[in-house]
Amino acid sequence: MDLELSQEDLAFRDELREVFLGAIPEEIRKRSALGQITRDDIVTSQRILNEHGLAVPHWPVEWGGRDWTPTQSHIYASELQRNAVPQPLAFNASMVGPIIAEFGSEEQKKKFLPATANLDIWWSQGFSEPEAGSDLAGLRTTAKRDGDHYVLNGQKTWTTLGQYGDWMFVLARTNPDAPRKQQGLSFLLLDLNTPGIERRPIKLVDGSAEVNEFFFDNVLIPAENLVGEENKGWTYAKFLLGNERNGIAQVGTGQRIFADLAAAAADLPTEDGPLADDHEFRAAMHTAKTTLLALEATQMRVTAASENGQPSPVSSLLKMEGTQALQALTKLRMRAAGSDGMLLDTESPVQADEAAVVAAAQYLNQRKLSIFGGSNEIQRGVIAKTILGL
Amino acid sequence: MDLELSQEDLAFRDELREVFLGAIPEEIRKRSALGQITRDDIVTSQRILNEHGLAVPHWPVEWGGRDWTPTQSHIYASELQRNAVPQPLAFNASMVGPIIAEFGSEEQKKKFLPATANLDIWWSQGFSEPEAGSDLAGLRTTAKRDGDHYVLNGQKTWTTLGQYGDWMFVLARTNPDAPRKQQGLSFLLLDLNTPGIERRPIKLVDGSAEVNEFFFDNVLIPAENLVGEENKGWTYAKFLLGNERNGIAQVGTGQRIFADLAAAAADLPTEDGPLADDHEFRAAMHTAKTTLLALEATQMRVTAASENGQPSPVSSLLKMEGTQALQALTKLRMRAAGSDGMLLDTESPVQADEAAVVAAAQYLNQRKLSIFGGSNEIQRGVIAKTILGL
Amino acid sequence: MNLEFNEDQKLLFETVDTAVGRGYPAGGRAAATSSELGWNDQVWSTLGELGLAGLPISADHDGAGAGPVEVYATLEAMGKHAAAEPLLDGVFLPSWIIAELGTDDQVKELLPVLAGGGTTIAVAHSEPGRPWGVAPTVSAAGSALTGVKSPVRNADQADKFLVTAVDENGRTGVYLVEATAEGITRVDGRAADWGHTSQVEFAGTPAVLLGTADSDVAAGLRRAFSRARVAVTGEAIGLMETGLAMTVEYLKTRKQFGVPLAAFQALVHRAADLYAKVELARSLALWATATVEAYDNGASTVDLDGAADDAFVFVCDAATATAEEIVQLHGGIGMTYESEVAHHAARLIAITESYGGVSAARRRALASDALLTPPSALLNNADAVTA
Amino acid sequence: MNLEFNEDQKLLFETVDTAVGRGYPAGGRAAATSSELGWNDQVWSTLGELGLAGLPISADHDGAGAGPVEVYATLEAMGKHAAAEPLLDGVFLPSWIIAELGTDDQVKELLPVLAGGGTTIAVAHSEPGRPWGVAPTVSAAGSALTGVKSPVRNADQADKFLVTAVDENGRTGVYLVEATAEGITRVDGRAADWGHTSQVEFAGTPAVLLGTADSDVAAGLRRAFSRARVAVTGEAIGLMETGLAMTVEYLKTRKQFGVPLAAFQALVHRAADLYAKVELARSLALWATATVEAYDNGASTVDLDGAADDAFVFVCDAATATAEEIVQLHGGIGMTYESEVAHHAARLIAITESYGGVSAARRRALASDALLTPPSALLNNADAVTA
Repeated sequence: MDLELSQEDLAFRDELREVFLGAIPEEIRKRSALGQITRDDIVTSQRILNEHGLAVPHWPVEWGGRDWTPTQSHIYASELQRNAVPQPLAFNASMVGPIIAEFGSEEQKKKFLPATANLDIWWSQGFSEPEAGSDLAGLRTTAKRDGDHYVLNGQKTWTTLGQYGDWMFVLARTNPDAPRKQQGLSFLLLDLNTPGIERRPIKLVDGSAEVNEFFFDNVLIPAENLVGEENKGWTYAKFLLGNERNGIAQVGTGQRIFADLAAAAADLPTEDGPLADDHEFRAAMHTAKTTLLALEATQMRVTAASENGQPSPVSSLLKMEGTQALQALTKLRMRAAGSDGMLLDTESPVQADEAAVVAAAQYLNQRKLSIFGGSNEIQRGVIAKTILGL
Repeated sequence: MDLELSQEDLAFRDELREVFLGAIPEEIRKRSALGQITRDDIVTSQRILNEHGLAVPHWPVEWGGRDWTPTQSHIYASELQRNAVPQPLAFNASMVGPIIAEFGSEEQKKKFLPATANLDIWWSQGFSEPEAGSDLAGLRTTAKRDGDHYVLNGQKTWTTLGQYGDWMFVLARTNPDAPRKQQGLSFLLLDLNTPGIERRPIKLVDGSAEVNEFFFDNVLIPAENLVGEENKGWTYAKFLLGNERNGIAQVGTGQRIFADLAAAAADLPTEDGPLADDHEFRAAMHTAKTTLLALEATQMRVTAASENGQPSPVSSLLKMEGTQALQALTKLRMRAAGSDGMLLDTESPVQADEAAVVAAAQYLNQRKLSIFGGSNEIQRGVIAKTILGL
Repeated sequence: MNLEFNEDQKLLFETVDTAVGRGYPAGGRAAATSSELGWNDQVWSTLGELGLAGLPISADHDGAGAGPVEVYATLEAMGKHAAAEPLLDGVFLPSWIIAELGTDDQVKELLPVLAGGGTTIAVAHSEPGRPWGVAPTVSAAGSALTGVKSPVRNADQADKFLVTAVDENGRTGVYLVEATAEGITRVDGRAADWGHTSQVEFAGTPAVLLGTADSDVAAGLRRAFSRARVAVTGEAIGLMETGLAMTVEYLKTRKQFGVPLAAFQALVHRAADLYAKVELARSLALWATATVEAYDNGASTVDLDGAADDAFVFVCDAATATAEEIVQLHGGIGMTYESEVAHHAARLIAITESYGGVSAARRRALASDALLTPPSALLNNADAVTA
Repeated sequence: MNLEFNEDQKLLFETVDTAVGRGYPAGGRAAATSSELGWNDQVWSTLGELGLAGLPISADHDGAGAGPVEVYATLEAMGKHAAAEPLLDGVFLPSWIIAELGTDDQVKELLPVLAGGGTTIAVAHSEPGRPWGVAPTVSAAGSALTGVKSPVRNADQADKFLVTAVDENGRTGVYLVEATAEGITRVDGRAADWGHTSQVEFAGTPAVLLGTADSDVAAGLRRAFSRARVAVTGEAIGLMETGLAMTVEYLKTRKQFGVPLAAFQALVHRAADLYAKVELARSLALWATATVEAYDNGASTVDLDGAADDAFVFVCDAATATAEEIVQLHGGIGMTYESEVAHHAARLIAITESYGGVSAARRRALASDALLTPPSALLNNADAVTA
């Protein structure tokens, strides 16, 4: 066993930090830490990373990938999170990019991959539907082949940051008669400027407007925008699931929130002295600390398994437990902020500390962590089935 | 609303206390509080109670009942628990007694009820079977009518205190061809001195030997010992379920444990002073305290509903939540005892405090609370179905 | 020994339930809080017509002279609909503070106006980055206030403010300020539950001391806030009950994998646990309400502030768990501004940070000498005998 | 960056697993603890033959000179079978104390004997009603001990005792006592996990001070017990893993209402949560083990005692939850002395009260200045940069 990064890995980490802290503007990282990042922040950050070869390191080398070791990938994810660098847009870097690189045609690769890496195209995800959330394969949006086009009809929802989307990758039913619902789905690329598309923001109760729904009324998709084979879309979508395990537990994010909160607690007063001396707070921080240590150690075990070319079953718990640890921290942050979290959306700035002002809304917003991207209930089912054989 | 007992109820309570504290020997109550009660303690205690008309107050008046108001019944259960008086044997007082009184023949009543009230007969419960625990109606023990007798074959288990049993009330299958498994069961009274019975103690992991299993090999039960009608046994067994709600949450027991623990904590040392000043302990005690208050208030609501002649749906949560509160207190007691709970069953007395010595074993023993008598999983199902309509 | 509503209290609950329910169909809270007022004008008028503004104000001052049970019943009914009308914060709470601390003249002048309905007084005690239980930083020099209060709920509609401040001698007092007085700068925003909320800054603002310089301000404020903590548990119970009911309904109707969610036992058992949690919380809220009533009836052994802290902590813990669980069991839908359950969750969370918040209440409860006294819900049955 | 066993460590684990498993079929722990010895003689001999008694003892003293990872691997394998052999309490722990505090002569005399197997030394530190972290009440007047120690595990079989006591100058020391020395009264019983345990009373019992009067006894004991706390997490992980596996198997095979328990999603989801809990605990136990290894390799920044407390608390909390859940999911069967899972639960609970117990460990962790330092599992990657 070894609790140190090697000299090579340390040097690798320091190179990353040089870009993350030197090239990414500080105000972007600050807004990111407060959960107040803008579209332009994401674009700026990703283009800087891309310029340094750090936007899509896990893609094939010919399209910008770096062929890193699992340890290097782990360090990369961790350092992005710790330093509050906006992560390369997941829909581009972790989802549609790898799928096009793996299953797309040469034309598609050339047309889309460089623009996707540089966020010249902002991709949105067209998977979930109102009646097909946890049960994704139950989706109803149809894409009927008609000559050189597919005709898209239906509805997608929970499209995170869809308001900025230039293109969407859509999972749609091309064969409604397939014997199993997982069959008969295709993976299509849709220019969101095509006529027949209606886009509506969904406001969340914390006040954010980051998710959207899309309505399709006879929208024409050129047949050349089919990825891979028709009716094989489920296979490609599932390819994503096992694809990206690094950073899934967001341990680096947890470490950053812990550090911010610990620093703030020295100055936050209670009736009996600084919050840092409050027993309930200290007990909760101890639970958070040991949980983060356990998650990081779990991530190390998963990484080691990857080095050995084996998937680790443990990885499936990282999403669930990592999510819960982050939610516990946002709750702690809310409690630390107290009533200062109960005045926001003001026209002018207020006297209360900025991190406190957003704390309660952030807490509400982060309830999504255990719902989106495979709810914790789905994760429990996966663990029970694939690991425990139940 | 009113948070006081009326003068009448106070006088009633004080009368009870006179018997509980004056007539029941102190050493019996002390052993009871330590979970170290003997068979003789139970018999002695019940006979004293019976002598004072306090063993079977909820039976019909002609058989020793007192026709109390729900409030009086509530006070009775609460005072028994608070004062660590061994409760009248539930199998006698709360189970077979009420069933015979309600459904038995005159001969059965005369023969059994006075002896049952006075614990001259020690009854055991013959319901659960190895393959029929939570699924009681799935029981397989058969009682085949043969002339003037039923011939009993099969097995019963989890028979609490069955080692002392003189008689057993048995639920057995008299009609194996009934269309539903709940049909075809009969309620029979079995003299445990009948030939063909084998009785085996089941030792529990805490060291107690309070449960037993019984094997029946062509055991003859006189037909006159059938209670009510043949094949109606399920109805009678179910009659028990709604019959006894007073004291089900064991709030009085919880109050007593809380009081003992609070008193002990003043003297129990930690590295940093008395346990009573320890923050983790105080936080856990606060949770216990507010939960006990909430349970007692819930019990008051159920009692009020009974006064109005209505069943309260809330009663179904008392078993589950009361159980969990008691288990939390036994865990706290174990933590307070620390390593002193790790030396027991010694030949000679040891220096450690008696309550501490038994604390860890008691904790293990009390895990049964959420399993026996309808597990908490069963309770959740009942709440979901009967209250929430799920 | 009784924790039930009497017939009049039941009728009161039903009346408020009906009146508020009419103004709060689906989406009602979102509509109310996004309006200019911050609440539903129609409902507010109806509540006024029903005389509810004067509910706990004594009959001598044109109120109904009702007790804490009536307050609880009213707030539970409002909570059921996640109603936003400022009955507690804008009327009841200031009326309690005025009754505790005001001079006879002030009481006679102010309470009838509050009881008449149509006016609200915003209580401005919280300060940015400042614990609830310490002296304010707002200063009262002569009769002029200077400093910042935040958050102040419904400050934008209030006719007056009750402001805690420290005078030249270091004494904390409560000061009455007209909303139109000079030197007031308001920064308006919203709470996490979308209720209108502001930062209010005073710069030499004219103010009048409530009561006299020798009032026991600390004890009076503590009692008034204890009443508010108990009262708001009623609102929380109403919110939790409806939140649970909506969740149960969702489990019955929403399908995934071709079957209703109610077919998934893991979810059903969690709903059962949630039901148990809500009912226990209701029991403790009712008990605390009865405790306040006993206090008002002169019961000498009652620890009003302790009971309020105990109930507030227990109910807030249940409220947090309920808010999280009703959202989680709804999935993404439960996160949206359009959904009812999300507003119930947000309001429940805001309640947990009201009146100093649950963490401070727990600190007080754990520091209390009474913590290790064995619990007894009944006042005259507290002597638990141990073997 | 690596928390994996190397090939030798894997082999060690498998060897111990096989050797112990052979002696521990179903009912193995009950049989072993109810025997005269208190453990399985055959397994004990095998472990001795494999040289495991000397595992962490340096090669200079006839041991294997292995590190904490080997200790962890051995104990996890023993935990898998709920084995009762006193490798940790009767050999490893005394060897660490002797290595920390003994004079060169004592070390040379005692460690080879321990490494040879076949002998055990019982560590007698706990006293009735006395916190772990305060000075003992047993007195050492001259070289004679007087006072009571309890509980002392496997005292009935020990050849020697290591006893903490306070001398005439108020200095705490560790004293070596022969089990056959005069003035010893033993009251034998059992722990909640059925391991043999005794109260040991000394009355003017001859004893020899371990080390010299100026040894830093407090620090030496703290380190030795920290090693024990980390080592026992290995046993706990083994117990939890098997407890979970038995529970999963039970859910698959046991039928109620005509279907296997695995058809009830509420139970299945709880098993999944339990799995996650066990794996997180395993990760932290492995991390603490690696931390001890780094300490032994001279890493200057390592907080050995802090890491031991953190891991012990986390693993004990998981152990308690696991013990409760594996019993509950088994129902009545899980309560019986005959069932495997009950013994796993009982042993897990006993572990949580070992070496001062989880409550005291949590108190130390919460009082630590390091508590609010941001966590980093990697020693040279701790500087979390904040925006």
